[in-house]
This record gives sequence, structure tokens and C-alpha cells, in this order.
Amino acid sequence: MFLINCPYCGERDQSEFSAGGEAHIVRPKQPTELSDDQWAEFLFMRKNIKGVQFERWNHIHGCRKWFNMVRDTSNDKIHTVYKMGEKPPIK
Amino acid sequence: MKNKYSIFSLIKNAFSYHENWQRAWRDPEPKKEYDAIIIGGGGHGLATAFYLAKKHNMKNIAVVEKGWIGGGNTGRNTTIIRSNYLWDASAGLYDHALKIWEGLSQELNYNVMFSQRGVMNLAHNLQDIRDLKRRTHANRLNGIDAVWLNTEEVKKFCPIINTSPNIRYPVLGGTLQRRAGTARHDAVAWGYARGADAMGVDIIQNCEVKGIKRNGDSVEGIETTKGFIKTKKIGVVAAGHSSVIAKMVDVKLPLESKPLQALVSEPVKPIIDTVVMSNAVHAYVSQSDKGELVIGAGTDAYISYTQRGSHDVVEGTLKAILELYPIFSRMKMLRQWGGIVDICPDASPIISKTHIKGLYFNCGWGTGGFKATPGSGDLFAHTIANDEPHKLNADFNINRFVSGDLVDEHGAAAVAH
Amino acid sequence: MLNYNLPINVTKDYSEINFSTVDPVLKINLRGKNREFITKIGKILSIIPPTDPNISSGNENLNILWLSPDEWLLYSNDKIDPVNLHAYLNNDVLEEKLYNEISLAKLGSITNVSDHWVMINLKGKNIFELLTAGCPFNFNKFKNTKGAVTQTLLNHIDVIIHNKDINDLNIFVRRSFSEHLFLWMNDTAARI
Amino acid sequence: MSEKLRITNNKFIDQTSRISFKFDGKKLYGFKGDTLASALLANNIHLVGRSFKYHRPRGIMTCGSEEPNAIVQVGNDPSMTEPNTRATEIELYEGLEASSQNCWPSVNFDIGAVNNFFSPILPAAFYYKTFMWPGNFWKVYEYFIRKSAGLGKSPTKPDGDIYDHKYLHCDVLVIGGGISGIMAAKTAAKNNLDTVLIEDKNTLGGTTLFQQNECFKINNSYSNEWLMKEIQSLSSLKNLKIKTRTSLAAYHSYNYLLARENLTDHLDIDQKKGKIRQRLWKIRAKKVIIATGAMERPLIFNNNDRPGIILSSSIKKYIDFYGVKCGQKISLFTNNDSAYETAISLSKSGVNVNSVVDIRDKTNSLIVKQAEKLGIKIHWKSTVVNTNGYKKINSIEIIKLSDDGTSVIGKKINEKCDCLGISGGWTPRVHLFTQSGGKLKFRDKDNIFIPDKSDLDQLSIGSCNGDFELDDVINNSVNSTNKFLNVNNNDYENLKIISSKEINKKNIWLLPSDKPLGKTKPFLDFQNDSTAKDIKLALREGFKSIEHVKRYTTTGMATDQGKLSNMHALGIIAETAGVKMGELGTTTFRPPYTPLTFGAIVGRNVGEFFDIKRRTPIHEWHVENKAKFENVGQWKRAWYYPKGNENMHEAVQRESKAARDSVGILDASTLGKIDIQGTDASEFLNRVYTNAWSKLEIGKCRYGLMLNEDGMVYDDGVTTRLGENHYIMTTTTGGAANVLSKLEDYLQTEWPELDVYLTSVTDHYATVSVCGPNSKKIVSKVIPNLDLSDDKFKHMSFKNALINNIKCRVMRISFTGELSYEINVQSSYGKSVWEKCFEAGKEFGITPYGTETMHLLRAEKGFIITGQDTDGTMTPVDLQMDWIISKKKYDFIGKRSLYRSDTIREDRKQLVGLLTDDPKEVLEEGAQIVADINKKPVEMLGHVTSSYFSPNLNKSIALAVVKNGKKLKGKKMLVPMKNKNINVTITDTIFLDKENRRLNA
Repeated sequence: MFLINCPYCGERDQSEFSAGGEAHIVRPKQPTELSDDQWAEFLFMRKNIKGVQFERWNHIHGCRKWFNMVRDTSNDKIHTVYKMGEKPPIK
Repeated sequence: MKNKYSIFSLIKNAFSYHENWQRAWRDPEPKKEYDAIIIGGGGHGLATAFYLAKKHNMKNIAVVEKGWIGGGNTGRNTTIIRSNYLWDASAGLYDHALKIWEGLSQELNYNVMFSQRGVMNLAHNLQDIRDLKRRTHANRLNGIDAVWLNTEEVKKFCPIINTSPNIRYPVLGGTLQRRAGTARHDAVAWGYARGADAMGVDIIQNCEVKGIKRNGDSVEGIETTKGFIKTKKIGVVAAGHSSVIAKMVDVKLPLESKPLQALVSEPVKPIIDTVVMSNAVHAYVSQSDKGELVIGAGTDAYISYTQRGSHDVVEGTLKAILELYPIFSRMKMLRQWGGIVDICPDASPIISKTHIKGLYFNCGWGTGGFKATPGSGDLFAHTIANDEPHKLNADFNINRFVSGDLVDEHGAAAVAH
Repeated sequence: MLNYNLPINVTKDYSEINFSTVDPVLKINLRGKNREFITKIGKILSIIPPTDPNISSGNENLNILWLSPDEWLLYSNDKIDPVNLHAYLNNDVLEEKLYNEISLAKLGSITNVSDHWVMINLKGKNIFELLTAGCPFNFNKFKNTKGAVTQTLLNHIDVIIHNKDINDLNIFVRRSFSEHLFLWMNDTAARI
Repeated sequence: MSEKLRITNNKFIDQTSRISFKFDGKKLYGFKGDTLASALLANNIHLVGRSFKYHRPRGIMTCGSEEPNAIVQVGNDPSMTEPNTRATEIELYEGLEASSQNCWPSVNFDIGAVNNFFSPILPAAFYYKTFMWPGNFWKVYEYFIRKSAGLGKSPTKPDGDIYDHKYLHCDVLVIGGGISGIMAAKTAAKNNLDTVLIEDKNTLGGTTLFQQNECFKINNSYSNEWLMKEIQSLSSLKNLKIKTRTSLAAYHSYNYLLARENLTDHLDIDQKKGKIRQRLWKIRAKKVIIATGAMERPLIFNNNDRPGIILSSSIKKYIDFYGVKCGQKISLFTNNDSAYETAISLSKSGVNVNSVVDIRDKTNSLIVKQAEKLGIKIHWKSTVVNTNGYKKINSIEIIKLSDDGTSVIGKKINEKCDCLGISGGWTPRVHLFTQSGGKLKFRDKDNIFIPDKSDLDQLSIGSCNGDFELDDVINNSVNSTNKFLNVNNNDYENLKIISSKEINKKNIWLLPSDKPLGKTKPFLDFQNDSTAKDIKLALREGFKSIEHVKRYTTTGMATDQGKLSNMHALGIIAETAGVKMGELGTTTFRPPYTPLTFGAIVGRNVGEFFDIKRRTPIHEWHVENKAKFENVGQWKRAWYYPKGNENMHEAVQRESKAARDSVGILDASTLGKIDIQGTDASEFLNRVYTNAWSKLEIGKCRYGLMLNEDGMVYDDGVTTRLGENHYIMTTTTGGAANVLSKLEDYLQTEWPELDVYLTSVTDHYATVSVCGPNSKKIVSKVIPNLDLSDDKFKHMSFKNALINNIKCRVMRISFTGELSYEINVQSSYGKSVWEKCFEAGKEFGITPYGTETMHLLRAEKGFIITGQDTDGTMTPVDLQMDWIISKKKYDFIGKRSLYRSDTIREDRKQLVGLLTDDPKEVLEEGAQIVADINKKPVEMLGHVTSSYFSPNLNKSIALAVVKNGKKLKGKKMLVPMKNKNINVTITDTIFLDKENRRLNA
């Protein structure tokens, strides 16, 4: 069970959170302009990184805020968390 | 085949204290070049090599495995085998596999202990009933043996299930596929390895793929920890690590690799002699020949390559087990482990060519790949050998995620694998 | 005249643990992002909503609990005298005033959640023994911090916990979950 | 009990309180403080079980959790019996009943023992090589294999005990109450760190507790006396919580640990009742100190598995701690010094020690000298090559070792004995360290794996860290603890420590024999019956990796998880394959450390606490009125209200008719309700629903469909505009939570610029839905001052109202096609408003109806239920609801997906109506639909999603999805059932009142 540092509430048990997958996949502003391939890229294609990945979490049973996390998926080590809209730290 | 296995060979070897058994497979160094290379020495990969050699006469091929064969999900799953899937495409794929399972021990001369003790899926609410009946009707019309059981029949088939109407989510019925069952996971990998090796396939363990060499739109070979190996055809069967291999050629896949956990109890005398799965009350259980209760837990929602999951998932699963089998409360968990499952958005696999010539992917089996091992190997071999999918895996192409023509076992009648 | 029904309406005593439901009390959900919102609330209630996390502010009548950077729960301290209950809950001056001066003034959102939440008061030396039986939250600091607030899970149910005073807590649980949670609390308390 | 096996001068066992227990039905006696194992040994019972494969007689071999043989069934009550319990860990209590496992008819005469005779043809993994003929015969073989496998028996009735959980957060968790753990815990607690010390035994002190030997002294007193004082001093530390009988089960990442506390297993039968049996502690520790000690290794030689062969250190504990002699004439066999401690303890207690067989050349350490002083005979540079005695060892065969230790020389000495103590050196208990993800390193000098790197804030001290000698244990533990906790505790500075030092080390994984290996049985994994031969066979067959060997031979897969066998397996593999053990690596130790009851893992989350029950404010009324309930998500919803002995069909027919003919009343409180406010509320709705919202007038309601980005229908519901910037959205009952977090997700991550606030008010409102031609009359009675005239209060609009001064919102919306009103009032008044409506409706025969009738009524009108008529593969177009997709809107969630090559296909599966040729024939929901049953393979065009007998139309109706259905109206189809084919015709989805006259009836 991870110990997750919610950027708003502080350290909480993993059971208070829900995972939201890869971060910084921006929803296209003009979907209608996209080809089927481009849309599929947004819809389904994922980096699924082994290593340091940027991902979304939601403190669903706490402040209900979404935030970003930098976690190494090869050892589950959480490097840092940051709020939505904040610049991702450079690896 | 080099020394055939049988009770007689056992007796014969007993006289020499079993000191004359030959290796089940060689341990060769990689050649400079192969006609095809399979990346991934799990059940699917080894089966692919086996059928490439056996049915497509491709003998100059290799399976490269970064660890030891059968060490990934093949050796970590709960070995449930069934083919009662909803959609025609899935039913075709999984029943093709089931048919091969039925003769596999003989085909491989290796006892994979395929045990057709039936798989039952339980319904706990009205929508479960609709979904399972829908599936049962579809199965029947697809020629797959599946029947609907009412609560009494469920109880009769597996008397230890708590079918009391007073539990939180009472058992309202279920479906049963009698031809379904379990098999011995290690034996599948080892049997295919031995069979493939006997036909000349090189099985190269402890050989990690570091890169894939391309020439324009076609592959030329792989960079490995044992050096460069030339080839024109690469079949990737890397399960949880599929995306890692894909990244080497800048291919993105619609996959997420998540932790899936399982556990076994201490061995006890026979107490449950079928496989019972429940989706709404998330629990599957069967009993191994050794006597251990084999219990499959769920996946975690986050990506992880650690082969560890969160304890809450295990607790949640056992909670469901005790709801359906309160008699197991004093049983003890002996061992718990995790695997990495690569999951597609529609919970169906990809067995497909790619836009790169000579590069083929077999992945996305999620939590349900073991049951398909022989079929998956056979169809993937066909796809690689002919550079064309077999009609049974045509629908499982990568392009469906662009067209939207998914094989949605997930959305529709989502049933646990 | 309509009858007022609470899902749970009892007082229970166990060894060093006492439960009681403290309803009806007024509960209002406050949402807003900008400083203007904060000051306006301050003006109306003469309480400033806390901008630091996991704490509360209040006076003898009202409490404001921090729920998130743009969300607070306002609740009245005392049980309202059932006689004036209707009067209170209806023309509820307070809610209307807030709605007019916040929602209509486009400063944020005001929502009456009086019956969305059921409030259970816990008193006694062993209340944290009870909570730690079903709650992953670390109460070591919280325990001794008067006014502390946390949102977490208790026996898998979302709750808001407000530390009123040493060994005196208010737990807010959604009404439809309250009977189940209360059942669990009694089961657990009986074994402490 | 045979008194001659008990010594009297013993301070740990209360020899005044005699306890009676039963083993294999025989009544025996022991003392308070005994384990079942010590009591059995005191009764001269060694044979306690049979091995897994060959059914060889097996006896007690250890005194702890690593016990491979003494695995018993406790109790015989079908609900309370427990299989596979280690006799070495069972604390004796009055009334204990235990029995041997895996033997029939009895442990003394076991039919299965014939396997031992067949053992030559049953090498490792033989089953992969046979049982393949005839083809379909595996079923038969398997039946017998399954019967003979398995150890104990599962209970057959529900558990009578209860279990629970507790969360614990601390600064320092110390695992293991031995000497180093005790010192570490004291150090931490004294430095104001909130500390927890857990120990799986019932007392602290570990092996030092009974180490009363000249060779081990601290400040001039025996090490055990010194430790006693330390233990006493702990009680004064207020920061320290000590938990005995608590074993650490799992060590997960982020210092999240699980520990099982045994609360009643040691109590007398009559005292167990009503108490919690086991508690699972869920521990979050800032720092973890592992002090789990070490396990003694066996030695691997021919027939090393006979009853009476016991680890030498266990023999020492039995004599020094339990006061039990494991035999009268004991021989010892060792490769290290520790066996001499046993020899000394034994002879001090008057047990006659035949000799110590030591594979090493003569050595002169303190402890050896002392043994010699006591006149104990030592066979230097010798090995045991065989043991004799079937159900109990009676002699051993000793031969000299060659210089290189690979063979034996000279003549065999035969030595009579009734017990053999074996010591193969020590293995640090690194299991928890590796569980937590820590990496090990191999130490060649004594062939052990010790902790190396870890990402977590943890420390290993004492013998689990490879310190085996008293002075090292103390000095190193103290230093590293101080450093780790970053404190400066000088309690343990300049202690005067006397400790015997081992001078001479020697290790042979597989001891040489005078017979060829093939003819011997040197057991590695005692429970699973795997031998050194099996390991070599596996290697010969090409199974090289340790994991392969382990799986192929099942070494280390038994209930002891290879605690005793793993090291030797590795050693023999390394030797045979000619690799260094360090490079070979070790197998992964998986949780739990010792088997953990399902009950403890689940805690109180069983029965009534298995899952939450959500109730509506009107629930009581439904119960009082005999409603049957349906589970919808976690909600309990009234399903139907049978009158007298009506069955469901009859009740639903009656309810449905009443709702259309007069008036019905439904509790709709479970629908999700989201209060939406903010200046961009309308824009927000435009983006999340397929239709347009900006122009919706205040006071009006509108139905909306919500899609996933993949274009498939996700949820639906009616949303009402309460004000310029204020809406209330309703969602499906099951979808409520997901919809809210999905919407929050978009607001917070995709559209943060929108000024919108979402607040769930699902539980704040009770929703009473009054439906039917007479509904208006009822509402007007309940809310007299509300003008219900059609021009004032139109369909799809809402009004604020007061019922006896209580505010409520009345929506005129309909999910049934009937005139109907939904009264939303705050929950506390829900029941009262319901009762008021019911009262007012009596004269019209108002009928309460449940979800089943609601589903039937909406089906008559062709209204969909998401999740029933849709399944995650249906677009709004497929539902023939093109009208709800705004053409004007530039974008909304899922829009783009509607224009993919597959989603624009004309012949997708589409929602249609179905009528059976026989109006009495009701289709089965889920049944498939085909055009031609004879064409093989049968092409399935779709399936029945909803099906009912409509009492209002007096015929069977159904909704279905059918390939290209839009174009097939009027076409005949077949619904093939097992025993017949049902003829149906595809129709429009609306069966009743296409013109919506009833809405304004």
C-alpha cells in the first residue's frame, strides 16, 4: 500500500486514492479536425512506461482533487506529486 | 522425439537411478541469423515457436527470453481454461484453443494435466443473469457447451457454495461449461519448450532484447545482451513488457500493464472439485491436484512492472471468498504473488501484424491469457508464417482501435477472466 | 404537519465510548475560489473559512470545516429546538442570505446538505480505539489537535471527522450509509 | 507422561499446573507453558506425521515456525477444526485435541507407505512423464492423485470465531523480541520515539533467554540473567508497546506491514468463546528494525528424515526451556560450534550424550574445550552416512571424511542412539527483508545470504544480519541502531562480554556417503519429500534456474516454504552446476512469512459487514409493506410489493396496471443528484451531454445522454434548470458516483477555466414519484397551493413548493409515459411526504410499485435503461436517438468517436422493438436473435435486452438490439431457444401511446 502525499491534504494511505492513468494527455481542442488515427492515439494509445512515468491520481475519499504524480513503475517509488496545471518537474 | 516419456521409460530409468534422462531442451548460444525470432519465452511464445516448426516447417527459429522460460505470467496465473465467451470472434479464438488443449498432453508427450472439471460463473444480480444468459445463448449457437444453472443446480454442482438467499449478494444462478477446467501451468511452458527444441528451435534464456534494428519499414534483427541476431521476422510475445519492446520501434500500443495478484492456501484434502468464478462478488477459486486452493485476485488500477500489488486487493478477494465459502475462514494463505498483465481497452487481445514489415505483436491478453496458450501460439504462428492473419484472429488486429470495431468483452457482459 | 425522521436517533454507551446523533443541525456546502468569496463569507458569518488544510474555524454557533481548496462544510453547533425546527430549516435566513450573496453574486456556490450528511457525535477515552479499527488515517497528531478535520474512510465508508475537543468528535456520514456505519460502530465498540 | 523425560529444575514451565490433551485420540498430559511438540516429546512421542509423497514416518524436527514435519490437525469440530498447524507453535491448553495428517488408517500403520516402496519410479516430476495414456484417462489418474495429495482437512462448516483489524502508526517498529530486538526497542523508546516491539512467541528473550553457559557472559553474569533484567526494565517505558504472540506476516513497500496477533488460540476451550481469535495489525512505521534471528540448518545425508532426528538447537531449547529430554541416549552431528552448546546443556541436565560427530578438523574454541572438559566424546572429521530405525531412529553409522571432504574413508562405526541432533550451521531469517524488496548479498565465509540494499527506511540487526556471536550481536546491534535512529544511547557502552568464538568453519551441502547417491535418500525438503537426487535430476534435465528447479522438484513449495531446504537446494545446484552461490541468486520469499488465516486477512468484513447496505429515507415503509428488495449497486431498492401470496409476475402485473389505470407511487430517492452552480454551468452541460442546454428556460427540465469519449452511451438522466447559473442533474442509481468523479475530472483537468461547482446532494433529497392519470389529483391534495394546470405546470418543468412549510421541488417528468410528478424533499421528511401521498391516494387505490414495474412501464414506452439496453457498445445513433445529438454543437464528450469508420456504419446493431407472434410468449432477456437458423455457422444478429408481458397491452413486448435493425422493421426473425425457436417480428421501440397523450391525461 503506497503512502501518497496529496498536494492538498498531506500523507494518506493509498486506499483513499484512485489512479487515473497517464498524465498530460491533453484532450484535443478540436477533435473534429483529427483523423481517425489521431483520435485513436488520444483515445487508446498509451506510453505504458516501465520506469519514471507521469500519471494522474485522485484523492477520491479525501479532498476529491485530481493531481499528478511522478512514479517509477519499475519499483513503485514515488518521486514527487504536483497539482493539476502546475509544470511537470523535469526528469 | 528424444527419449519418449511414459510409465515404461520411468521404470527403465529407475534401474539407472534416473541418471540417464536427457535434457528436456538444449541451452544453445544464439546463431548469427534466424528465419524468425520470438521475443518472450512464456507459454504463448513457446507455443508459437512450436507451431511455426510443426505446421509451417520453420525450423531455423529462436525464442529469446530475458529470464527463464515460463517465469512470467505462465507460471503465475490461476490456470483457468474456458471458451464460453460472448462475441463470435472471442468464442472462435478461445474454443480453438480449448480443442487443442484436449489433446495437448499427447501432442507434446508431456502431461500438462488438462483437467476438464468444469468452470462455473455465478450471477448475483438481475443484470448478471441477463448477461450470463446472453452469453449462454450465444455459446450454444456457436456450438460451445455452456448451460444455465439455477441456484439449486449451482448448489448441486458445487455443494460448498453458500447459496443462502440471505447473503449480501445471493447466488441467483450461473453458467457452467463442462469442457472447461484447469491445467498445470509450468508443464505447458516446459512441454512446448521440449517439443519445439526437439524440432530444432533454439530456446535462448537469460537473453534480454535491448533494441530492434530496422531498415526503413522492415525489421533486420534484434540487439540482445548476447549480441546482435539477424532476422526478417520478429514475433513479440512479451505480455506485460509488450510496450517496452514496442517503444524500441516507436510503436505505441493501447495497453496498460497492471499488477494482478493470486494466492494459494495450504494444501488440504479434496474439498472443491470444479472451478467457480464470480464477477459481481469478485472471487475465483479452484483446488490444485496438490490440494492448494488456488485463488485469483483482481488487478490494481495503476501501472506497475514490480510484480507486486496492493494488499487491499487481496483482502477484497478473500472477503468475497468467505462470503461465498464461509467454511474457508480457518484455511491459511500459504503464498501470494503478483504478475504484470497487459490490458487492452476492450479486454481482448491483439494478434496482429504492424505497419512495420516483419514485426508482429501478440499481446493484450490481460488477465485471461493462459487459457488461450495453444490457440494463441497456433494462430500467431500462422500470422507470422503467412504474413496474414488466420480468419480466427483477423478481428484481433491492431487497427480495430482506430476504426472502433472493438471486440468488447469488457463493456459487454463483462465477465472475469 | 410533516414528521421529521432520522435514520439513526439513539444514544449508545460503551466502555469509554458514547455515540449520539446530533440532528437536526444546519449543514451547508460552501464552494468558492477567490479571495472575494472568502471575505464575503467572513462578512456574512463573521467566521473566515480556513484556507489551510485539515482544520476548521468557528464560533459558539457555527463551524466551517476545510474540505478542499475550494470547498468547505458549514454546520451549526447545536441541535435546533424541534419546535422552531420548521421555521429554522425553511426560511433558513442563513442559507438564503448565503445563496443570494454568494451564488447569485457569482462568487461561488451554496448548497444545503443538511440531510445529505448525518452527524454522529463520539465521546470518551476509547473513541480512537474505535476509529483505528476501521480507518487507515493516522490519528496520532489529529488526536491532540482541537479543531482538526479529516476526510477519510471508516469501515470503507467516506466520512468527515471533526475534532471538537479532546475525546469529542463529530463524524459526518452520508445518510444512506449511516445505518450501516452505525451498525459497524456498535459492533466494534462492544468489543473494546 | 513419562516423568523420566522431564527435568524438574526449570523456570519456564509451570510444572504445578498439569494440562490434559489428546493426540490421535489418546489422552496425554503436559504442563502450562508447553507447546504440543514439547508435550509430545515429554510423552516420548516422536512419530507425528507422514510425508507428502512417500508417506515416510516423520517426527518433530524443530521447535519453531520452520517445522516441516510435525503438521497436525487441531480440533475435530467441523466448524472449528484447523488443518496444517505446526505442533511446535501450538501452545498447550486444556482440552486441546490434535491428530496426525496425511495417513490412513493411522500414523502408525499407513497404507500410503507403499509409495515408499514405489519411490524408485517416482522421481521428481514423474507425473509430467506419465498418466498420458489412454488419451482421455487423466480424469481417472487425477482422481486418485488428488485423494492422496493434500495434508489436513478443511473445515466443513462456517467458522465460529471472529477476527478483526487494527491500524497502527508508529515511529519505530521492531520485529523480533530476542536480545538485539529488545535492546533496539529500548533504545528507540528511551529516545521518545513511539515504538512497537512484536514477538511471535508468548515471551520475549529469544534463545538468549535460556542461555546459561560459562562461555556466554555479560558483565560477569550469565547472558540470560543479564537479559532478564533488560526485559524487566522495558515495562517502565511509556513509549513502548509490546505485542507478544504476534507474528509479522508481510512486509510491503512504504513500510506497510501486516502482523497477526493470536488472542485466543492458547486459551482453554471454554475461555475462547465470544473473543476475537486473531487480530490483523495494519502497521505503518516510519522506521522498521528487523531482528528476526536465524534458523539452524539441517545436514543432508542418507535417511536424515527419521523420527528422532532433531535440529540440535531445538534439542537445546527442549531441555533448557521446556525441561524435556528428546531422548536418553542422544548423538549430535554438526559442522559448527553450536551443537556443543546443546551437548553441554544436555549433559548438565543428566542426559547421556553418546558423542558429537563433527565434520571439521579438531578445533579449540572455548565451547568445544568446555564440552571436552565434561568428557563428551567427539568424532572429528567424520560424517554420519546412514541412520536406522523405521518409526524412530535407533542407531547411526559414522565414517571418517577424506581430506577434501568429497568422500568417506575407513570403516563404519555403528552408534546406538534414540535421538540425533543435527546442526548444519545457521541461516539468517532474511525473509521479511526480501519481502520488502531488499536485495541480499552472499557471504562466502559461512555460506549465508545477508541483507544488502534496501529502498526503505529499515535496518536488520542481530543474527538475521549475519551476527552470530554474542559480542558481535550486542556491539553491532547497538552501533547500527544508534546510527539508524540517529540517537546516542550509551546504556550498552563498554559492556564486558564473554563469548566463545568459532575458529574453524566447514560446510558440505551434500555429505558424502559410502553408497552411490542413487541408492540413498538424502532429504532436503522433508515435507515435500524432495531429495538431493531430485535436484540433480532437475539439473540433468536442463532445469538450471533456481526457480525452475524449485518448481520441477517442488523443493521449498511446502507449508514451511522451504525455510529449511532452500539453502541446501541452492548449495547443491551451485556445486553441481559449478557456479558461485552469490551469482546463482536466491528464490524470492513471498508473503506471508508463516501461513495466515483467511479469517484474519478478512477481519470483520464478513456476513453483515461484507458490503455496505444503502437505504433510502423511505426504506422502513417498504419493509413494513412487505416489499421484496433488489440490489442496485450498494442500494436496497423496493423491487415489488407482493400482496398475499402473489408471485413476482402477478404483483408486477397488478402494479403496472394500477399505475396506468389510476395511480402508482415509486421511491426514486436512489437516483444520483448533482447540484451544479457557476456562471459556466450551461456551457459545462453542453460539453458533457450530447444535446444543447444553453437555451433551456429556467424552470424547465431536459433529458440528457452522456457518452464516454469512445462515443458509447455511459449514463442518462433529467437535468433541471433552477436558475440562471444553477442546475440539478439526476444520474442513474448505479452511475451516480462514477458520473460525479468523471465530471470532476473534466472540470479539474480539461476545463479548469470553467466557473462550475458540483456538489452531490443524492442523500439530501428523498424523491417520491407519483405516476398515473390520477397523480395530479393526489399532488394537488398534498400541495394544495400549487397550480397544477397544464398551462401553468407543463410537462418537463419544475416548481418550488411548500408542504406544511417544508420546501420541496416538484418536477413534472415521466419515465413511464404517464402523467407523473416527482416530489423532491429533504430526506428527513421523505417518509412523511410519501405517507401523505399514500394517504391522499387511498381513494384512488394508489399502488406502490417497485423497480420491476418501473422497468416494465418504461419498456412499454420504449425508454431505455443504460446498462440493460446498452452495454458499452451502443452509440446514441444505435439507440435510434439521433434526435438527441446536437448538430450545432462543435464538440461534446465522445462526439468525435461517433464519426469513426466503424461507428458510422449503417448496419451496426440498433435498438428495436420485438413482438412475438404468440402474444403470450415472453422472450428471455439475453436470448439471441437470428434470421436463418439453418445456415451454419449460425449468424447472431443481436439479442433481447428487455422483455415483459405488458398487462396494459395484454401481450408480450421486448426491446432488442439487432444488426441493421433500423432497416428491418416488420421483418420476421427467430429467437432460438434450447428446445424451440420463437417467431418474432421487429417493430418500433414504442409500444404504447406513441402520441404521448397520456402525458397530459
